[in-house]
Amino acid sequence: MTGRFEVDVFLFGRHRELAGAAVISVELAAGGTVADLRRTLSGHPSLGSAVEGSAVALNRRYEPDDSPVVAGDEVAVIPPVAGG
Amino acid sequence: MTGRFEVDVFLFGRHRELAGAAVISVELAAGGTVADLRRTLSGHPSLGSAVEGSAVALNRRYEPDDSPVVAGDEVAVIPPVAGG
Amino acid sequence: MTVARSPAARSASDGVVVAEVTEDELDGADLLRRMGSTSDGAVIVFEGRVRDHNSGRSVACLHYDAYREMADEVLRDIVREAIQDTGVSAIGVRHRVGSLGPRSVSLVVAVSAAHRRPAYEASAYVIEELKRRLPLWKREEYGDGTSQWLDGQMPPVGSTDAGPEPERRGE
Amino acid sequence: MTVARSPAARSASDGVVVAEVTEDELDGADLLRRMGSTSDGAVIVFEGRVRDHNSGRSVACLHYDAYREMADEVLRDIVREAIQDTGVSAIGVRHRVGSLGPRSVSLVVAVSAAHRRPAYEASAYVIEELKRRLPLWKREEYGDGTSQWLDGQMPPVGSTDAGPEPERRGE
Repeated sequence: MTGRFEVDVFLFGRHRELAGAAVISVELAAGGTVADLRRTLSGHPSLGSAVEGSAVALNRRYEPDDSPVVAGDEVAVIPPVAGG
Repeated sequence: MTGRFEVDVFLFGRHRELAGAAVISVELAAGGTVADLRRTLSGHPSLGSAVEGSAVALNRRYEPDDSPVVAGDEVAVIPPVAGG
Repeated sequence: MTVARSPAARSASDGVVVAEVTEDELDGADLLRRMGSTSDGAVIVFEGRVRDHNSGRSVACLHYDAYREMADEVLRDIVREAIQDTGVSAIGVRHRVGSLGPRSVSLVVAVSAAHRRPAYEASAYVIEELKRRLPLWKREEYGDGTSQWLDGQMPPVGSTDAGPEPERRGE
Repeated sequence: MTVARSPAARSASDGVVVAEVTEDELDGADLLRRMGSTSDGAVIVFEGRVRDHNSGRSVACLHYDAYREMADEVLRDIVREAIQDTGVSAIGVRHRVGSLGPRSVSLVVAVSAAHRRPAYEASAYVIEELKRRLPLWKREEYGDGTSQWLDGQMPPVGSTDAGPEPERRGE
């Protein structure tokens, strides 16, 4: 559980426009969690606080802040959803 | 308000089979009500008690026992309904 | 002396798309396509269909009989109440009569509305009320040639239950 | 270490007629005709349609965007929960993505069941849940060329809300 790794993070809706990208790469420390991911993203120059009011999905499941993120996970930031 | 008059009474469903007719003629006293109509029908040889558990419609509206029946009314005995 | 009779002619703009008992085959898809303006965000179509069994017995067909003249008026009253109470845009309802085999459509209720909740409410209201008030009966016919009229509900009596426009009869 | 991923292949006999996000035009009539066996007495089809105005503003079109891979799985989870909870026979749901003009169908939910009450319940459940959980967003585009993403609901987090088969991720 040492070192750092990169994950691709999918963006959608408003976030995609803010970041000007559909996917961004984020570097996490080994043993990092959803909370660590959020912290890193909140430092993003254009996304910033937009991530706070969003959910995070790992491998297509909504996950709480204490869930671990590991290399190879399918990671997505999900802004408030509006189907129908 | 004297004398007697006849009204045609429409029958449906089970009643029609019991009576073997779609319409029967009933004689009422002037000033007669739905209650009087029921009483007369309950003496019918084949309908009998089947009328008790039924509603009566006058001119296509369900009416309570104290409503008057007058000559020319469209009268129907409505067994429990089962649409759907 | 006697009067009564609910108003016969009504404009199409009151939201009553159709309200009738018919011998014709029913098709919810047809009504679904006809319902809804550009301000309606929700359309619901309910189809009641004949089942091939009931209360554990196999049913060959279902025969529906109605007091046609009154039934059309009752359906129209129910539809107008539903529109008034829920605020939906439009409703269409058709109930079939005659002999219907399994999977035949006996009832179609279609509702369009700006939003979905009133649409569901109106749809359920129309069905509940027609089961209480529509002068219509059904007889189940079985494979062995026997048949029986199904138990029904005693319709509510008196003008308060007869619709939004109670009319006292001449007294 | 990591696992997760809801089961991919499921039999057609589990009652899931269809559960997908699609770019194709939607037609509730098509699903209505496909739903229901001879033991089903009730079929309900709900169509969500694009309205030409919202919150007092005229809407030229609505653009829907989705996290497709996850959305299909979430729809399937919701449908299976609805079938399990209400006992209905079958459900089909389709949500469209892309740019839709007024009166276009954005969502179809079709349910068949032996009786009508569970059918209504399942239909409403699917819609409520997809509004809470489906990773899908909409942007309104106005006549003047401006547009905005609509406010949505924060999806529930954690496996308890994620369906009937919670799967813990590797820890």
